[in-house]
Amino acid sequence: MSITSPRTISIPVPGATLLEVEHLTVTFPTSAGPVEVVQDASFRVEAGDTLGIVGESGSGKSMTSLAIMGLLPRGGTATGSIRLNGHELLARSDREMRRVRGDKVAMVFQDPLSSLNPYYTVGRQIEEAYRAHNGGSRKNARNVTIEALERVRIADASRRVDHYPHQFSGGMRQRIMIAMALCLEPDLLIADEPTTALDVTVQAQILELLAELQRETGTGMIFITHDLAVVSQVADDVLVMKDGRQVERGTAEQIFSRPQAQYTRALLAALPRIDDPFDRLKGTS
Amino acid sequence: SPASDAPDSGGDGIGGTPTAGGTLRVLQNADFSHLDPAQGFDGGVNNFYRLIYRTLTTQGTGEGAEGTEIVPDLATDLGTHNDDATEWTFTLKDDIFFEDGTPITSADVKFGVERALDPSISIGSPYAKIVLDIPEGYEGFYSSGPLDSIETPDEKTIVFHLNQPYADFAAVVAQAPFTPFPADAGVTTTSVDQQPIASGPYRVTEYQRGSTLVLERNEHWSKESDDVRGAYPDSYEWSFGLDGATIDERMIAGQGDDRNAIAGSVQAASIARIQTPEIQERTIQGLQGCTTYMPMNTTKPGMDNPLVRQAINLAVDKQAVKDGTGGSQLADIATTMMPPTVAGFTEFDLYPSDDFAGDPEAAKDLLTEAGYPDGFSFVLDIRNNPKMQAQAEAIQQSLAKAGITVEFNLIDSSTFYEVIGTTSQQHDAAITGWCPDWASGATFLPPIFEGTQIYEKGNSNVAQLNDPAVNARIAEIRAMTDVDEANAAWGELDEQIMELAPAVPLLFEKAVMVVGSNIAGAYAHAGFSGGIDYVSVGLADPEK
Amino acid sequence: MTESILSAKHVSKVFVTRGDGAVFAGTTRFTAVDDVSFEVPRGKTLGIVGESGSGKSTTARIVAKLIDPTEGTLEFEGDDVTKPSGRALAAFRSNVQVVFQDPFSSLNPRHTVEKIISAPLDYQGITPKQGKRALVRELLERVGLNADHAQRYPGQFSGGQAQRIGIARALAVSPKLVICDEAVSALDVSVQARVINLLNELQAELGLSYVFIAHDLAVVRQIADTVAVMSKGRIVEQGDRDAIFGHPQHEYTKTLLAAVPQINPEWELERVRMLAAEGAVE
Amino acid sequence: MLFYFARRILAAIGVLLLISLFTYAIFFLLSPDPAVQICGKTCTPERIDQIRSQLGLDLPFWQQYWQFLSGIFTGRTYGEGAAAIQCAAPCLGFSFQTNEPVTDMITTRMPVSITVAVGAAVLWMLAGIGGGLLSAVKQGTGWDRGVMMTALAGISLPNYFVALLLQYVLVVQLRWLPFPQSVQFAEDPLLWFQSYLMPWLVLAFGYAAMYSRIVRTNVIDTLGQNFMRTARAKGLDAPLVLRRHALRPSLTPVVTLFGMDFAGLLGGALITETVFGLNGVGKLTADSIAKNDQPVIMGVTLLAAGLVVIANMLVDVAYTYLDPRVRVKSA
Amino acid sequence: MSTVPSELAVESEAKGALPTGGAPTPARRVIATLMKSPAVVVSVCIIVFIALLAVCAPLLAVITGWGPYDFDKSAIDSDLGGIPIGPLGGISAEHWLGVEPGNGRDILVRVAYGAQVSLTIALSATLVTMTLGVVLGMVAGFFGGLADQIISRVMDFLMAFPTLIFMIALLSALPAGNRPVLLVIVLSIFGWPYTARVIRGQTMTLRNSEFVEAARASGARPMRIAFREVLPNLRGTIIVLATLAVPGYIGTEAGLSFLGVGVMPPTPSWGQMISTAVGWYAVDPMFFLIPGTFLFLTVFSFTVLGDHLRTALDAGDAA
Ligand SMILES: Nc1ncnc2c1ncn2[C@@H]1O[C@H](COP(=O)(O)OP(=O)(O)OP(=O)(O)O)[C@@H](O)[C@H]1O
Ligand SMILES: Nc1ncnc2c1ncn2[C@@H]1O[C@H](COP(=O)(O)OP(=O)(O)OP(=O)(O)O)[C@@H](O)[C@H]1O
Ligand SMILES: [Mg+2]
Ligand SMILES: [Mg+2]
Repeated sequence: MSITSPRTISIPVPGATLLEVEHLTVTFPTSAGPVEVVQDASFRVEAGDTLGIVGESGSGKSMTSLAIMGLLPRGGTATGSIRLNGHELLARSDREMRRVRGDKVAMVFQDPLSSLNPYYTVGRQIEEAYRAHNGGSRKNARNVTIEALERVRIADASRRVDHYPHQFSGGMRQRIMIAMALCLEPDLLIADEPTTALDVTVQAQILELLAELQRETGTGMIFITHDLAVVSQVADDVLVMKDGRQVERGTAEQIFSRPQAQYTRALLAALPRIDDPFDRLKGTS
Repeated sequence: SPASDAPDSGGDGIGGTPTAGGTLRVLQNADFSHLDPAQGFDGGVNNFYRLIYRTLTTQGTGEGAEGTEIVPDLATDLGTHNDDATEWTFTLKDDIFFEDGTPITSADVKFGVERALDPSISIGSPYAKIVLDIPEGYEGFYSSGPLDSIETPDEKTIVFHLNQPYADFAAVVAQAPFTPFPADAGVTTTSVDQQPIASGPYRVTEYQRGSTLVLERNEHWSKESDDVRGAYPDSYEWSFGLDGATIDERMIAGQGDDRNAIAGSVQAASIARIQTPEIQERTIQGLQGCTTYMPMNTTKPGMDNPLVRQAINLAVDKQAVKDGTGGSQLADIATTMMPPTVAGFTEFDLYPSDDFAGDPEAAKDLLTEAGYPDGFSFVLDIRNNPKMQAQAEAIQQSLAKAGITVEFNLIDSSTFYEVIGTTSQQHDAAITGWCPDWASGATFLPPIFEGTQIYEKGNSNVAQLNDPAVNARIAEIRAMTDVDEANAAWGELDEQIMELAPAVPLLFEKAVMVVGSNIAGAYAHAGFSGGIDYVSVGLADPEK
Repeated sequence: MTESILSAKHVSKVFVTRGDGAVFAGTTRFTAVDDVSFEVPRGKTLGIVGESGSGKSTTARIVAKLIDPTEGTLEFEGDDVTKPSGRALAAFRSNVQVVFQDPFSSLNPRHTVEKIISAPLDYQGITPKQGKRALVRELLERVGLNADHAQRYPGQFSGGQAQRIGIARALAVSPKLVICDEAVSALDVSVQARVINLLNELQAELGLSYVFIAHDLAVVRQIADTVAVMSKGRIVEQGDRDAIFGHPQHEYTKTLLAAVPQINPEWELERVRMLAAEGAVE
Repeated sequence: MLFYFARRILAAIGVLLLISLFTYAIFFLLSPDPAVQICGKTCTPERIDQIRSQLGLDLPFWQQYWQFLSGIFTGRTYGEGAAAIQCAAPCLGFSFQTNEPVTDMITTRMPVSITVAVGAAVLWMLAGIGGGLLSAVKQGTGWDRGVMMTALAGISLPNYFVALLLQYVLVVQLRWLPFPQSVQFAEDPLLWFQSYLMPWLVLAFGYAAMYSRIVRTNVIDTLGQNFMRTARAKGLDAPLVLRRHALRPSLTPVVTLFGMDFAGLLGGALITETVFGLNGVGKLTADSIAKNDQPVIMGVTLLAAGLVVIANMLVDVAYTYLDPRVRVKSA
Repeated sequence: MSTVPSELAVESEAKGALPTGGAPTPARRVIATLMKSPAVVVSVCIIVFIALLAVCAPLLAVITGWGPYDFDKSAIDSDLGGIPIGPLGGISAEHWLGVEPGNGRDILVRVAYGAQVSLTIALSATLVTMTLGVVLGMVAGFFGGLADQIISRVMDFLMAFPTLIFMIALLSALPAGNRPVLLVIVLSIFGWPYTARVIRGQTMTLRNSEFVEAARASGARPMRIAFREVLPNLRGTIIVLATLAVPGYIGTEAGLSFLGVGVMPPTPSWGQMISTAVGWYAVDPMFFLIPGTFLFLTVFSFTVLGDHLRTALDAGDAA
């Protein structure tokens, strides 16, 4: 089975609600009492659509996505409701979540170097993920892997599969993480700052790749970044976060053309601009 | 009297006469120093040599004086000598063989002595070097060839020419360096230490230094030719390198093969554990036949004053020293230099105190008289071993009461004798011991108090006593050809020397041994530092 | 005023790396900076842009005299400082200061802010007229921080505040040239803007010159007067800011500029209008 | 890679040479005159001089050191003529106290030390890794605290103390075990096992304590790594995640330690062998030190150093296979 | 020209006051954290108790009426090999922890004086190794190059050495002299590389950190960078290493004394007491257990403290 052949059974109906998050709160116990790093976040992702989450560093973007995966760091607890295709995820045990992870939801983690096991070749790590859900022979898995690597523009993929993570550059590692998620063909893909380590040129290619994937498989996507410009290009809906709170939510157009929250406006205003050094808003402030 | 404290453990030793056969096991802490009789020179190894070697004469068997008596072995008698005792003739018995079956001849005895004179190995008993008439520069058989002063007119006769009259020569030929070796069997200086050639009832079949030593019967030894050795077991097996406390525990437990085992003296710590009737039945005791004493370096300032030395003699709490050594079961208090096992022993106590606890007041008075009203201090050389440290600490404590400060100079066990035997390195005093090479004052007092025997290195007159009167008296006694007269004279000399107080006699230490329940014929041999006589011991029932 | 305060001529840097202390390990040579020449006009800002690994930091470190160039010469105010004497180096240090990329890692976490800011004075044996303490307070206020924070430790500040402490330290010895190596890259867009603002103010006030390094083209566009574009150790294009951004000549500069993601200009316009309308209402 | 090995070996030889030189120099300067020791109780100064010249002890330091070194490769002869003593290569010296070549003394004792070391190593690796893993996976529970307390005790209790305590309880009081004896396996397998059991336990206790702490830290560290999160995100089984992704990174650093420790033990478990009266290299060392048998002390010191150096080398090489990051760097 | 929107300025200023609270002097906080753990409290109590015991040893001698070297013949049975009279090794009102067999010296007083010796040696050795290790480790890590090569090779060499064997051989070959000083020297010679190695590694990381670069750019000379910029950042490491070194040296000292090459009698030290007790372990186990227990408790407490300190400091640094 080739990666490009879509699995018809799992193609979600475009526009159907894939993920529904309501009143999500993530709490960590600290020496100074429990801290809510995500407070009362609610949003939904439709099949084939992309939700962009923006916000400053530490605003709880990663924690929100980890809560969906059921992979919060030790001590973290999530309350509220997370429904995938209508099924509640928060109530599930780790064992049950295991069937969701990788199969239904895949994630591209923020820090690509540390997210790959340095002791195994990248090929092995991707194969492992593929075979955990699709079974099949190692040979087939390997072919799928090479194909996925080629799709993320890793040159000489058939040779590179046998290399170890540290032998790749930061940008390549990030692409390897994306390749791993791609070959899983999930219903929902969560990409946590997947392009931060990339050159602007490669970034553009990857963004195109993700869009293509969505078109083909109808995958829903959560795209986390702090780069407003990037989010404006990929997202259908945008969620703005600050200090764990959800500041504003809306379609991309709404957020960028008619921002309501002070914070969103300030953020947009502070954006350095390549096209015009003399900020057009100067007069207004 | 302190010496008579020695308990009597019955005539023929424990468990009656052994039955021939079986394997006797020996648990031992340290390996034997040398299997080469030219090199080994201590009670333990001399005891062992009798199992594999024979000499012209040897010590007897039995407790007390019976054991230290010199009796014929390879020779038919104790030798005959010319008028001034400078020429001694011995005749060999018949039926005496080496382990390969070749008969032992007078030439083999001669070769044995010549070999032992090689400087590279002559570190054992020194008497051959001292009394034989050896030309200047003679360096043993390998370097200098045969020695003219030993003649072998025929295969059975051997004649020794001495450089001085020596009434006790029969005891000298009992010393290990007089062991015969086949002159033409490729024996070298070092070969014997690895692979001995047996002349006694056993031969070495397995030897791993520091671990095990196995003896099996020497088929060519004939019981008829030997009046001394019982040689009951078929084999002996030594285990070396065992911790002292472990040996004691094993002997006390006496399980399994340990029923057929013997070992050396128990440690002080184990004394309390062997008081049960069951173990007491398996316990034997005997004096080691040595004296533990503290020589004082009479050449050091302060110590050169006899009053100071006498004060120290008065102040030492010998009871505390005894306790530190393991109490009454392991030591008797010494007031004389010569131990009671030496012929001519005379008892006296020139520096008495209540319960031997020392008399600090009297000592203080003497010190004041000597010009040290504010006390005195000296450095004591001691050996890095727990027993000696305990003794030294007891001395330190008791002298402190008399205002005498003792500082220790702790010397590693291995170099202790080297240091105190080097006149330039020794300090004011030391704790050491001396054992006679045979039961005569001749091998006791001169080596440790004769002024002419002070050497720069390898010195045993640690007190460095060089008293003209003592020196003269030693020379006189030595010239006596009547052994009994000489013995009595040594006893008197002991008292004469102690008046000068060159040393503090501390203890006559004892050996206390627990043997396995199947052991028979074990007794403490006074000639071998109180060790169990190996040639008389055996198993009660070899089948067990 | 086009007189240049600093000029670099044909500067190259070759790194020779050896395998871990090995006896026979071969060495590899890597040219990080290759024949680079540029000038920094007095009172102006030279921006250096380029992808990661293109040699920007190495150039900065050469210019700050933290490493020696393999080839080429450096002139500061007309004096050759390629191989300065001890005294000349000390003088150079008091005229040229560096603001580092990561605000926290460039501040010793075990030192108080006061100690950090006054360190260059101590190191150079300078005693300010008004006293060290007063100078530190003055500098803190100048960079917009509370002067009472002098006894705090870097860990007690936010990234933007910490970066300003770094700037205050650079200003302590009254330098003429400040080298900013990715001085704002680690900061949030909002804080970034504030720091840039501060740098601009200081330039206007004190006539400082900057070498401003960044990989973010937009940031450079905001602050630089002239821009140099680096790629693979070389300067592929340099010139006036507007010329570079408006009419890039070199292929590399063009792809770089083209790939920068941008927000839909329609939306932008709409927003500007909306905000303007709101402002009118207020 | 070949270069790498060659370099490693050269460096190891260099360290060994240095150690031998250092050891030799120390003993040369500090030890009592062996000639005096050989000479014995009744000795004359002339005799000492004679022994000195015979054994080459009167030669300058470098010459003596050179003789010693070359002896290791070519063997050497002490003295001359009939009294000459042969010491075959590899000659680590000759003990004049026991009249035996040091090499022979060591080789006859080596089997005991190997038995002690191997048995202890098996035990401590099992206990150390098992304990550490258990503790890490059950972090914060009673299991964790129990294991870590035991480990702390193991670190804090001097091994001679444990050894004696064990002997007192198991042998003297309870009589569960006999006193250890140097028997060979073939002679009496049960007694062999009983004799070595206590030494194994004593050594293993100390090392397992250390290893379990290290393993625990490593595993916890690894579990917190982002790649563990990735592995879970793939939907892998929990045991598989642990086995495949956590174990190898956690245990690889232990290899370094193990090499050193095991080599150190092969060079003789000084205290344990002494307490239990096992005639291994450690006991030989202790005895030789007590007797100040200088050539033997030097021999075992060199042997022990050599083993550690070789182990280090092997560990380094093994590391290049175990950790891909190191492997590629050195290639 | 201003590009700073005022709202943002206000907001971030307000929250930027004390965002992390990660002050580098968390001493009080570290202590507070530590004191929450009962294990640490117990350990500290034990250490304080042992230290008091050591300091008050002479006082104890006065109270009990027994000096460390005083024999008490009445407390032992000369006819039974000098074994203490009475149960549990002669524990009585007269001798609270019993007496030594063979001479009747008071064990409590000797344990107290032994604590003095053991602690003094361990603390001195720690001080020396820490100083040596920190200075040499810093020089190697900071200056690199030849200095690093030399120091690293010396460290490799010393660490490849069979330390215990060599220490024993060295100590037994050396003249007795002042044993405690000798012990400190020998322990230090072989001990410093373990400190230096860690310090070197950390220094190498710190050397490449930007604040060191910043100091260089500010005109600091290498020595000042090393001592003013780098050293303060090693503080936590040094404290932890020191806390863990103390029990190590106490143990080693005891081991060497046990093997008969440590402190010389009659001076008491724990290892030496245990060594003497070895022969008596079956007859008078208390003689062996008491100093052994003191040794164990001390080492245990220091290790627990060091462990927790490390965790607390790690957490402090991470905050
Ligand atoms: N294990 C934890 N315990 C307590 N607080 C935590 C823990 N992990 C993260 N946090 C806190 O949760 C908040 C949100 O973190 P998160 O990683 O979601 O931020 P983010 O928006 O992804 O930021 P970035 O853009 O830097 O990745 C932060 O303030 C962080 O300090
Ligand atoms: N000390 C060094 N030894 C060897 N190579 C070095 C050294 N320092 C830098 N390099 C190399 O020189 C090249 C240029 O590095 P530099 O730090 O100048 O890049 P940069 O443009 O600042 O990149 P970035 O934007 O990622 O900071 C890089 O490939 C780097 O690996
Ligand atoms: Mg994040
Ligand atoms: Mg850079």
